[in-house]
Order: sequence, then C-alpha cells, then structure tokens
Amino acid sequence: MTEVKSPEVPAPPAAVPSELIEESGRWGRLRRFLPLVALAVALILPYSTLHLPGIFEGALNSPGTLQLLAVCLIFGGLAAGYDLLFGRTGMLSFGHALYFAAGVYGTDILITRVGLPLWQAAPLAIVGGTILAGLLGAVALRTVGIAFAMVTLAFAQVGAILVARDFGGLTGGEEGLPLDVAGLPDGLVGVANTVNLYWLALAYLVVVVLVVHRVSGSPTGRVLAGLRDDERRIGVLGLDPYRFKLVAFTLAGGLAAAGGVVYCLIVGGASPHITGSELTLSLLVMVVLGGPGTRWGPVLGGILYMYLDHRLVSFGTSDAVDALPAFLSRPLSEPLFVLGTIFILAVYFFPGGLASLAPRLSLLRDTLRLGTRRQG
Amino acid sequence: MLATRGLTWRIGEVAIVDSVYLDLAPGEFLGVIGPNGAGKTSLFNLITGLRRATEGHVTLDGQDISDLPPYRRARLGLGRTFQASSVFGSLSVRENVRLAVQAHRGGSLKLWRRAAADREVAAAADTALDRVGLAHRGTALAGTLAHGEKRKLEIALLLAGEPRVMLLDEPMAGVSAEDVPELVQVIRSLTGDSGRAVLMVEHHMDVILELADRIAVMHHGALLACDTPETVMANPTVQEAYLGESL
Amino acid sequence: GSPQDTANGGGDSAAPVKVGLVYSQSGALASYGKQYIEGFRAGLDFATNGTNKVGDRAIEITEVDDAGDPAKAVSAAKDLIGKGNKIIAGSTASGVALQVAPIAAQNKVLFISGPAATDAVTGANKYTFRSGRQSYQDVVTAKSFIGDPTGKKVVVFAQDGAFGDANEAAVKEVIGGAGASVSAVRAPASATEFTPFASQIKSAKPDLLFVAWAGTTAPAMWQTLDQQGVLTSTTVVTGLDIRASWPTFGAAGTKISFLSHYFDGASDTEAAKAAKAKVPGGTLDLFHPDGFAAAQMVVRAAAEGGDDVEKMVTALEGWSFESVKGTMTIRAEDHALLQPMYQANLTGSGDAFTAAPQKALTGDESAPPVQAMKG
Amino acid sequence: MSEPVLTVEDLSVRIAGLHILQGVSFTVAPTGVTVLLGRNGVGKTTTLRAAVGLTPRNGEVRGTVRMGAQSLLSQRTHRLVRGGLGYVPEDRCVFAGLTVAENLRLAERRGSTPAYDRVFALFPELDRRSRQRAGSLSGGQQQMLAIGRVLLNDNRLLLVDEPTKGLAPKVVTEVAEVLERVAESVPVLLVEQNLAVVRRLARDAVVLAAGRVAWTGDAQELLLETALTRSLLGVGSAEGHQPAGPAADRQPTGTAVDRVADHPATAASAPEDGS
Amino acid sequence: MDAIILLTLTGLGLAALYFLVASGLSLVFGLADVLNFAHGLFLGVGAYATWWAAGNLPGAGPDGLGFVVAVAFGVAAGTLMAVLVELVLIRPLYSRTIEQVLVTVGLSLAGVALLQATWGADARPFPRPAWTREVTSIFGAQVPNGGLLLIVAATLVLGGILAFLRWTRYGLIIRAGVENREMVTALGIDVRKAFTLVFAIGGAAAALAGALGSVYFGTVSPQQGGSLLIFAFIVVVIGGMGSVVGSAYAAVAVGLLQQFVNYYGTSGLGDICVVALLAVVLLLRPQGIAGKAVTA
Ligand SMILES: Nc1ncnc2c1ncn2[C@@H]1O[C@H](COP(=O)(O)OP(=O)(O)OP(=O)(O)O)[C@@H](O)[C@H]1O
Ligand SMILES: Nc1ncnc2c1ncn2[C@@H]1O[C@H](COP(=O)(O)OP(=O)(O)OP(=O)(O)O)[C@@H](O)[C@H]1O
Ligand SMILES: [Mg+2]
Ligand SMILES: [Mg+2]
Repeated sequence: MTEVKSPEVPAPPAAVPSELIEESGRWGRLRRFLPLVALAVALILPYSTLHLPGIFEGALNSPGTLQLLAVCLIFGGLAAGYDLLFGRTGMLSFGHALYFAAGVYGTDILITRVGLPLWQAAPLAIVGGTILAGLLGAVALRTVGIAFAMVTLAFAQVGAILVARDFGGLTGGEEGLPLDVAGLPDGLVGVANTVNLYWLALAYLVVVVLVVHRVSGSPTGRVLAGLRDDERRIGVLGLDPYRFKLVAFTLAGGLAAAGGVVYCLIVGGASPHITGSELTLSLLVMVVLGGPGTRWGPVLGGILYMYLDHRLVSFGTSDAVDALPAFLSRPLSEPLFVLGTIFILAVYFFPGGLASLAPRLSLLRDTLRLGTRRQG
Repeated sequence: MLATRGLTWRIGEVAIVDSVYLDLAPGEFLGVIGPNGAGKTSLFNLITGLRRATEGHVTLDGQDISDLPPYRRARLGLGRTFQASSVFGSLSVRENVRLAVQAHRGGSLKLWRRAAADREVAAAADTALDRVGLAHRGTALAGTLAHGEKRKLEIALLLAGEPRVMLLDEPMAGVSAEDVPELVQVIRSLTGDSGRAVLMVEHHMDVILELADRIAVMHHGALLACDTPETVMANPTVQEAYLGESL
Repeated sequence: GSPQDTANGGGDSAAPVKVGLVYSQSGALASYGKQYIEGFRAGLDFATNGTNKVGDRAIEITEVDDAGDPAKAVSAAKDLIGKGNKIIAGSTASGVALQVAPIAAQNKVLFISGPAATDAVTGANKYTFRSGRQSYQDVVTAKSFIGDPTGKKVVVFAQDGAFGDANEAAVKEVIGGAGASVSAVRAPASATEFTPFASQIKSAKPDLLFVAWAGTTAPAMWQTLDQQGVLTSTTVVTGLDIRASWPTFGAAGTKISFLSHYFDGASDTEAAKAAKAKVPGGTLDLFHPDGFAAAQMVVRAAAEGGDDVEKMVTALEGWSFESVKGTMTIRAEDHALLQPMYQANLTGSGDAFTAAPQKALTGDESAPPVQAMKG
Repeated sequence: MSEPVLTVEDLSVRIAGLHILQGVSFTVAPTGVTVLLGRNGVGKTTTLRAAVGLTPRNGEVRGTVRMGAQSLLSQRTHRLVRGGLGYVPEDRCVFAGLTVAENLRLAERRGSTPAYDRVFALFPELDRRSRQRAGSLSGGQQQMLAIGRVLLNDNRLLLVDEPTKGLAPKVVTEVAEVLERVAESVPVLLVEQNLAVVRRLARDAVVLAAGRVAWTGDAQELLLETALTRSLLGVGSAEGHQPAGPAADRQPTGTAVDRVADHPATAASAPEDGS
Repeated sequence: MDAIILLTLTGLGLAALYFLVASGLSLVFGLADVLNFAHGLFLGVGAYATWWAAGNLPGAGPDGLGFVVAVAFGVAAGTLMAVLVELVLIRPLYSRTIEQVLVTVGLSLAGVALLQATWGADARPFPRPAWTREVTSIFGAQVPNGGLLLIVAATLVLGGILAFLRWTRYGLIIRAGVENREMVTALGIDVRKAFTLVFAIGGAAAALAGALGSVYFGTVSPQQGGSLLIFAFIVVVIGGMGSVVGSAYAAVAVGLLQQFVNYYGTSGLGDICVVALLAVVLLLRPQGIAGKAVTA
C-alpha cells in the first residue's frame, strides 16, 4: 500500500454555527436577550462616572477608558470577521492583517497625503481593501490547507515590506503616518470627543456582528458551514467551493478593511505594527480564545485579548508587581510574557474557548442547584 | 446516458483504473462489484470529477464532461454518495438536506436572506428526509448520528439533488443487518422514478443481486465483465477474482 | 454626567502640576526609556533644587509604558489628558512621537518629545517641543568631518523606511547643498547579509560614507563593511549609539568617525555633574540629556505658565538654558532644540571601549534650517 | 483443555458512535491456529486491533482481554508487543519508503537476538531482496515481509489479519504453509476469508456476526457443514470450486442476511441449525 | 566576476543560516506534524546559553576549545528546552493541530519576553573566536569566515541529519513513523519517544543555528530568532514539509535569490522576490519542491 501523507488542514474544532440551530428552552430564550443587554450596557457606559479601580485607570466615561474600550470593540469586531473565515468556513488564513492594514493605511494616506475628506476616504479605503482581498483571495484560494495559510502569509508579508519600505514616503515606514486631522469632522478630533470614537467603534462591532450573523444564517452561510465540514461534498452537490470561499474571503477582507478605517480614526494614524503576521496570529488567538464558530466567542475573545494587551502594560509597571522579588517581577513586567502564559493556560483550561464556559457554568449551576435542592 | 470511454487513472506507473468502458442506459440499475482495492471508488471519483482521469472520457447525454469540475457535473444531473459517510457533521440533519436542496435549486449565493425562511427548500428537504425515514431525527447534529442513519442521510442528500444519474458507493457498508432491507427499499425506490439511472458499488452480493439489472466486475482497475447477473455469477474468472479464491 | 465632563479638568494654583510621561518601559526600546527617565529625574532635581516643586506646587508625575506601540501611547496620552495633565513628555520611539504630537495639538496640551530623533517632530505644531536632538543635527555634524565638501563624493548608506529617508534627504540637503555629489545605497532594515551593499558602496569609491543604521543587525553590517575593506578605504561617519552597543562595533569601532549626540565625558557642565551624581551608576549615556532637558523644560513651563498652556508655549519659545550638553536654545519659529553636538572616536577592544570627544559643534553650528510651523 | 493463551470477555467497541463489537467473548487455545471468521465488516479486524491497543482515538473499548494472566486493555501497544504479542495487520503496512532490510531491522527488539535465520529460511525471497524498497515489492512479497517482521522475535501469541488477501493462489499456498509451521511453535489467532486456507490450518473457529459471536467450536466441524458456513459466512466466502447456479444462489443468499441477524440469539443452537 | 563569486559565496552563507534554522523546523513540522512557532525561541535559548556559557561556564570561553564547549552547552540547553516543551506542552495536545500552534505561539511570546526580562532588549556582543571576524580570499573575493563557518556547519548538519535518519535505529523509527505511526508501535516500539527525539533534534539544530547565527551577526538579542523564523518558514514550505533535503535546496534558492536581487535590483526587492517565489511554488506545486504528491 502506498501510504500518502497529506498536509493536514488544521480544521477548527467543530462547533455548531449557532445561527443554524433553533434555540429552545427557557435559557435559550433568555440568552437571546443577553446581547441586547450587553448592547444596552455598552450604550449607557459613556454616561457613567463609575470608577472600577484595577479594571480601568479612570472613570468609565474618562477618555482613557473610552479609548481603551473603543480599541477593544474594534478588535472584537475584527475577530468576529476573521471567524467568518476561520471558524465558520474553515479557512486558516495567516494574512488577515493585510486587509486590516489596507483599511488603516488606505484611510490615512487618502486623508493625509491625498487630502480627501473622511467621507470620501473611508468608502474608498473599504472598497479598496475589499477589492484587494478579492484579488489576492482569488489567487490564494487555488491552494488549500497549510499551503493556503502560507500563501496568505506571504501576501501579507509583501504588504508589510511595502509599508516598511515607504515608497514615495507614502506610509512613513517604521515611523508610521499620523493622521492629518484637518480632513476630519470636528466631532472626531480631540480627547473631549473620544466618546464619539467609542460610538464609532461600537457601531462597527454591531455592524460586523450583524453582517456575520446574518450571512451565517443565510443560504450562503449554510454553504460556508458545509464547506467547513466537507468541501468535497459541497462540490458534489453542485456548488462551486472556490466561489463561496472567495465570497467569504472577500467579505471578511472588507470587514477587516472597515475595521481598519475606524481604527485609524481612533488611534489617529497608522503604524507598521499592524501589518505584521503577529496581528493575524493574535486574531487567531482571539478567535480560539473565544471559541471559533460560536456566536459570541470571537467577539469576547477579541475584546478580552485587546484589553489584556493594553492593561498588562500597566499591570507590569504596577507597584504590586514591583514589590515582588526580582525573579518574579522582571518577567511579570514584560506584558508579552504574561499574555503568552495566559494563552498557554487558556488552551489547556478552556479548550473550547470562552464560549464553552457558558455551558460549563450552567452545568455547574445545575449541579449546585441540584445539590442545594437535595439538602433542602 | 452515462458513458465512460477508456477511462484511466494512473498514479506513477500503476493504473488504479485501467481503460474502463461503461454504458449506463436511462432507467438502468448497474451494480459494480470487485475485491477491495479494485478501483471502484476511484472509478466513481473519475466520473464525478473529484479526480481527473489521466486518459479517456466521461460523457453524459453525449456531452463530454471530462474537463468539468465536480460541481458542474453535479449540475448536469450527476449525484453520488460516499463510501465513508461524508455528511456535514456540525449541521443538523435537516440543515444538511436543506443545503442539498438549496444547492440544487440555486440561489445559494444570497448573503442577506434568512436561509430558514425559504419554505420551498424546507418542504423539499422534509420530503427527502421522509423518504429515507429520517424525519424524526431532523434536529440532531449529523455528526452525532449512528452509522446507519448517516448512510440514510447520505441518500437523502442525494435525493435532494434530484439527480438523473446516481452513483452509490457501498450504501450498505456498516449498516446493521436489521436495517438492510429497509435501505434496500429506499434504493429500489430511487429507480422507480422514470429515466433515472443508478450505478451502485456494493459488497453485499444479495443486495446487488436483488437490485441490479446488470453487474460490472472490476479487478485490478480493469473491467472484468459487465453483463446480466446470471452470466456474471457464472463467469469463472469472476468466481476466482471476487466471489471466492480457489487454493 | 455627560461624556465630556471629565475631559476638561480645571486648574487651581495650589494643586500639583500634573505631568504625564509616556515612554518605553518594556519592548525593544526599553533601555532608551530607562536612560530617559533617569535623566528626567536628575533634571527635575536639578531644576527644582531638590524640592520637586514649582513655587509651592508639587510636580506630580504619572509614568505610562507604551511598549513602543503608538496605539498604546495614544491611549495613554488620551487617558492622561483626560485626567487633567497639561504636560505630556516622553516618546522614546519616533512613531510614538509623531502620533502623540497631533493629539497634543488637538487638545491644546504641551508635548515635549523625548529621544525620538525624527525631524518631523520639529515644527509639527505649536504645542510640540523636543528635548533631544534630531537627525538633521546628526548630519550637520557628519558634514564637519570632510571640511569643504565641494566636488567630494558622498554616499549615504541607510536602511529602508522613514529613518533612512530622513537621513538621506538631510545629507543631500546639508552636504549635497554645499557642493558634494551625494548618492545613496539603501538596504532593508531586516537584512541579515550585507555583502551586496558593501560591494555597491565600495565600487562607488566615496570620499565620505555616512551610515544611518539602527537596530539589532547593525553589528553584522559593520563587520561586513569592515571585512569588505570599506572602512579603510574612506572616511566613514555614523552616529554613536548607547554605551552598551559600543562593543558590538567590534574591530570596526576604531575605524569609524563618530558623530555623537552625547556620551559620558562629552561635556563638563554644571548640569552634567549634577546628572552624573544623580544617575544610578554615575555614568551618563546617550539619552540621559534628553530626559534632563525635558525636566528642565517642564519646570520652566510650569513656573511661567501655571496652568495656561498658551503661556507655557510662550515661555518655552526662544528660551535658552544650561543643560547637560551645554547651552540649549528652543528656537521660537519651529521649536527646534539647538544644542551642541560632538565628534568622537572609540578606542579599546573587547568589552572595554572608551569614547573620546574630538570636537564639539555649538548649537548654532549644528542648527537645522527653520521649518514652517505645520499646525 | 489447557489454559487458553488469550481470553476475550465481553469485549465491546464503539467507534465514532458506531457500536461495532457488542460483547464478544471467546478464547484462543495455547497451541495451533484459532481462526476468526465472519463476513466483511463484521468486526474481526476491530477485535484484533482492540487486543493490541490500536483502537482509533475516537473509539471506546469495554470488557477484558487477557493473555495468560496479563490484562491487555490497559497497556500501550508497544509494551504488549514487547511482551510477546505479535501482530500482522490487515493491509500489511510495510514501510514503503524503507528497504526490506530496514523493515526487518525496525522489528528487532532490544534484549533478544533477532532470528534472521528463521525468517530467511521461510522466505529466501526477503534475503535476496533485502535492499529493495518495500513499496516496490509485490503484494505477496509484502505479505511475506509483514509476517517475517513478526517472526523475527519469539512471541507468545500471533494475531494475523487476512494474510492471504489479494495474493495469487500460489502465494496463498506458500503463506498457508508458513503459518502452518509457525503454528507448531506459537499459537495463532488468524482472521481469514479463504476457506481453503482455514480448512488447512484451523483447529478452532470463532464466527462473528453483527458484532457478536455467532458460533465457536471445532473449525473442521464447522467447515463440514456447508449450509452452516453459508449462513454464517455469507456468499462472499462460498467455496470457489462450487459453481452454484446463479438462480439457485439468489434465493438462499437473500435470506442469509436475515438469518445472520438472528444468529446472536441462536448461537448456541447453531450447529444443529445447519443439519 | 569578483562580485558574482562574492555574492554566490555570501549567498550560500545566508542560505546555510536559513537552512540551519529551517532544518529543525522542517523535521518537527514534517515528522511530528507540529507547526512550531516557538522554534525562534529555541534559537534564542541556544544563542543565550552559548553566550552565558562563554562568560560563566568553567572551561568554556570565546576561543578555541572553550568556544566549542560553549556552543555545546548552548546546543544542550536548546535540546533540553525542546524536549521539555514536547513532553509538557505538545504531547497532551497530540493531533490537535490548532491548539498546538496556539501553544507554540504563546510560548514564543512568553519565552522571548522572558529572555528580554532577564538579559535586556539590547543586542549583546557575542563571544566568538577572532578568526570568525576575518575574511578568506577566494578568487579575489573577500569571503567572511563567519559565512564559511555557517556553510560548513550547515553541510555537517544536513549530512548528520541524513545519516541519522538513514543509518541509526531511531532514524529508521522516525522515517517509518512518518509513514505509519501506528504500525511502528505494533512492532513494539514506543513511537512517542521517537517524537520526543524529533523535537530534541529540532531543538538542537535550532540552538546550533542560534549560536552560529550569533557568531555571524556578532551579537545576540531576544528578537533575533523571531526575525529569522519567517524566512525559515518560507524555506520549509518551498522545500516541502518534512523534507530536509528539500529545505536545503530551498534555502540555497532563497539565499542566492535574495543576495543577487539585493545587489542588482533595488533594496527590499530581494525579500519580495523570495515571497513571490513562495507563492509561485505553492501555486504550481502545493506540496513544495521535494514534497510528496498530495492526494486524498
Ligand atoms: N490517492 C491515492 N493514492 C495512491 N493510491 C490510491 C489512491 N486512491 C486509491 N488508491 C489505491 O487505488 C486502489 C483502488 O482503490 P479504491 O478505493 O478505488 O478501491 P475500491 O475498489 O473502492 O475498494 P473498496 O472495496 O475497499 O472500497 C487501492 O489499492 C488504493 O490503495
Ligand atoms: N475507524 C473507524 N471508524 C468508523 N468505523 C469503523 C472504523 N473502523 C472500523 N469501522 C467499522 O467497523 C466495522 C467492522 O470493521 P472491521 O474492519 O473490524 O471488519 P472486518 O470484520 O475486519 O471486515 P473485513 O473482512 O472487511 O476485513 C465496519 O463496518 C467498519 O466500517
Ligand atoms: Mg471503495
Ligand atoms: Mg478486517
């Protein structure tokens, strides 16, 4: 027998696309409203002067906190968009950062270098990012599995090189390109208006979640879920797998580009940090941390990841850490050390991502309740 | 209706499928038998386009479909099941069939409609499920089905596409003996509709003999015989190559 | 409450002066950040005579780590501004400085950029100042190595990207403008093998080679230039990096003419002595003067401006002060910081190298051209 | 009857939700060949693989399997094999990229001298082709290699899965001879479809049907009962030299399916059933 | 002419460095099926351990035999690290590819940060024999000895790995394990040990690459491993996963391409050409140069 080893397609841990199963039971109905509750909280948040020491530096409505939250929301949306590829269609792309970067740099360059107003620059950047994703996807999708991951990685690497190379001084190379605020509406400029950026980020997240969920529940979403399970079978049913994968890839690219636009506004510029493969890897981590293919997992994963990424910096320099002996405080003051350790632990202790916590918690709750009932 | 002309698939020097000429008439039920590794599944793969033949052609209604990708062939009315059940494990049984119906009816590339809202698709899917007797399992995840149920779901997926030529790859494999007669009934009903042709690989000789109009015997990639069951069963070469080896 | 409430913190004269420092405590530039903050503390001590007070107002410093990431720096700056800090300083990385500067302008707070060397900070806007040198000053110092540039052939070897672009442009302007013919050899910052570039340089036969290279690949680059005989065939000028990096020049170190922003022993001012006494380890390094000067500027701004940022700006513009490097002047037009620059050479081998000053350029001699204020 | 070398008790195997073995119990005598029979897909291979600990990851094994007093199910495969349980897999599984010599070398066990003489005496072909890549051997030669690999060491029990599958009649005879000689020194549990081989080798027989034991007893006795073998083993295993008329064949086999399904319940009375 | 010889030889030096990094990656990727993002960390561990040993370990030093001892210590440290990683982190996740990727990503983040926390972010001068800083004149081209050392080391490593795989029992087990893991256990061999061994070899190769790469660069820094890793990945994929010989070909192709394009083209084009090569190879032959045909 000729034993043939094929490069494994690292399929995401199978999860049920929740849009395609009907929820039932009291808990199921209750869960439907949880996102609305979360949205309501998110809407009220900027009006709250609540201070959560240790969790945020300032009051909830302080610009610093809102800025942090805005960044978290963006990444929640990005992760949800990436999940459309990875968790819901089963495509492992290592180059998703490229389309995000296209949105960031596209907006920045169009506003700062070309001098377009935001309302022209933003749609152009999104359309540009989407077209880029469509073109590169059309090429990359001729491969599958690890090869696909590597081709997308390669494309993203070219993007990173081009940005670093700073052709014609367009991108500002390693220094990045601060956004020229002259082209922006006043409401988006200045620390006092950070809340507007927060609204923008929240809107982005809502839009992405809406799109992802809507698409997942659409006929196309059904095909995508099928593609994740068995691509061969989709072909035999008379559907062109390539075409649907391209649709998902382009759509996810477009969503990432849109996220880039908002991110550019929030951070007030572009820097080459966002072009690297590290960002794609972090997206992957976010999705897996949250639970691929689950309704809210990737969003939560993205938010949590970004929160940790920002907050661990101040955790590292906090007095509590400084007070520890050197062999502990030195590593702990490196945010990446803590973040890396958290991933590793998360992989072992939440194998299905955060989303798997909910059922487990409810299991725990049920056991507890049973226990108390028995006692009572 | 379906014809293969010198269909050959080589890996390196070895011909896995070796110059196969087959003709399938409308309404005909052709059984394919042969020892393990004879190339039966590979032949199916060549016909449905999952593998590209190194030589030879496949024609459907006289049209050469050798260069078409699997999905184009499927749209022309070629449907198949797989030897190892390949259903969409993370979707519910009902969603599996709805996906197949939707694939057949078109309109899959709609990003903003609610898939669940399409009544016609749902109705057609339920009919297909009914026919294989899986209606009561509609909400179960296909990945959690028992083996025999998966085989039935495979057939439901096939039915949903309303193909004119159906290729069944060992539909009975792993089906418990109690379930065999039921499944045989389902398969028999496939040809009941006029003009549909079936090509079925099966190791259960009794099933083959019960259903097939003609039997093709494959051995080492080549077609050893293709004739009525009586003739094939009496053929000494077939006896030796498949039915039982003499010492 | 409304979302805007806390954004405009009011000032009252007995309240402390709040100063936010956003710089790299972790990440690739952590050691630059460390020098900066040590210098800052020494400078604050020096400028307030050890009281850490301006008048009767204490100076309250908040330090935030940006890990070299502009996005984190912007978040931190917004947070600090939101909490009523009127003065932000720091920015170890150029990318951070460039992204924080517009925020300062948008919110009308004072921003004193730190070690970030990019020329683009100069003249960025009315509220942005710098406490360190800029690339252009490096290049002017480099020019001082070749005497009369007329008819000379100069090659710039720089890495791709904005840092390299800025250096190439500055050399073309400063040395090319003085009559030399300038060409450039560029290499990717990520390059690990430099022979092709060394060959290109060598075949150009320059009278002066100006190298602008930062990052961990620098030692490999120098070694290759040395091995291919570039260093002995022409005058090679580059900037002298922090002390810890000196041994990494290896054998090449003694063959290079260095321009220097600062090194221990380059100056012997009162401030330098004070800084030396205060800095842990007692040895000054490249970016201690930046932190020191930043503290002096902070104290000046707070003393003269109170809580009024406009007044702070006025107080700083045109101000001359004695700092570690000697006399520094904040040019009113574009907030360039005119300061002495040094020529130096390295001697020694192994791990023990010493730098010796060859010549000092005054602040006027190394002054960059005046920029129009952009914002 | 002396202590059995292998005891299987109430063995159940589930793979991917499929209940393949449903409480299989039988024993293997300490000498001679015990043959495990049954139609395709009935679970013969699954039984052997469960015994050597090679059930796939998504599988679940219950029950007990003992070799002498040693319980096998809790142990890892390589330990079992080192402890003297030789396994020749169904698809031969020679390492195609390795030479014949390398394939054999791989099978050497630490602490015992490999019996190359024994192997090469049985299969001179392997000696001659020792530098050929195993992938380019013919099916029969590959089968020799697969058996040779196991015979390199002294074993307490051999599990051999369909050694004659896909082999030319001449080679089938050779393999049968080899097994016959091997069985003189080591007990063998053999899965075999070729009834002629079974007739020649087997002393005891265990017949599986639908995941259960349908019949156990003396192999020769089983083979004498044509109707019984037919009903238990199905059409595929009908003896080749018996050119049964197709029309005659059609009716009985149609019912054979149903009868096999009944067998687990009627296993005890099976022998009489055939008369 | 000079230029071509010089570029070829230095390009081969670069290729040797890529190969040293890629060989371990390729082994682990191809044989143990783990996409090891922590490989850069193994590199760093090897480099720092060598650096530390040269300064602190009795008998080790920057010159002569002492240097050999230092490198041996570095390689041992890298090997140990790799073995621990396999035993503690990878083994429990066997066949869960995505989780393995994540764990190695987390590990590389945490590990590199740990190196940085311990020894600082800045590059440190690397102890090395004086002759490695000099050049050898070959047909008029001044070829750096550091590069030649890499070429020699890479050739030895290539030969060593091939010899190991071909002639040792463990090599046999690993080669057989790639074909059919299960059957190897059925012959009475503990295949898990063999996979730990694959990691050990990968770690050793990485540590050696880290040590010799640092000799070549003259410095050691925490990020060094990570920046080489991306090219190593490209080399592994172009070469065909799991094929050490394929990696060698691919490394030579990538090294020479980069070197020549950087000389004759504009800066940055070299990297882009390499990436383009990867894309083209993958589109034409998804299994890589030496990869086996992908089927099923
Ligand atoms: N992709 C492949 N690469 C190499 N060999 C292959 C490949 N696919 C099939 N083969 C070989 O081709 C032969 C025919 O396989 P095929 O699956 O068509 O057999 P089959 O007749 O369906 O057998 P079965 O009854 O066991 O299902 C087998 O020997 C198989 O090993
Ligand atoms: N890994 C697996 N996953 C799912 N089903 C399996 C698996 N392995 C075996 N089976 C199923 O278990 C049943 C018994 O298989 P097994 O290989 O034990 O049969 P067998 O008696 O050896 O048949 P044959 O005579 O064809 O070799 C078959 O229906 C097969 O499809
Ligand atoms: Mg088959
Ligand atoms: Mg079997």
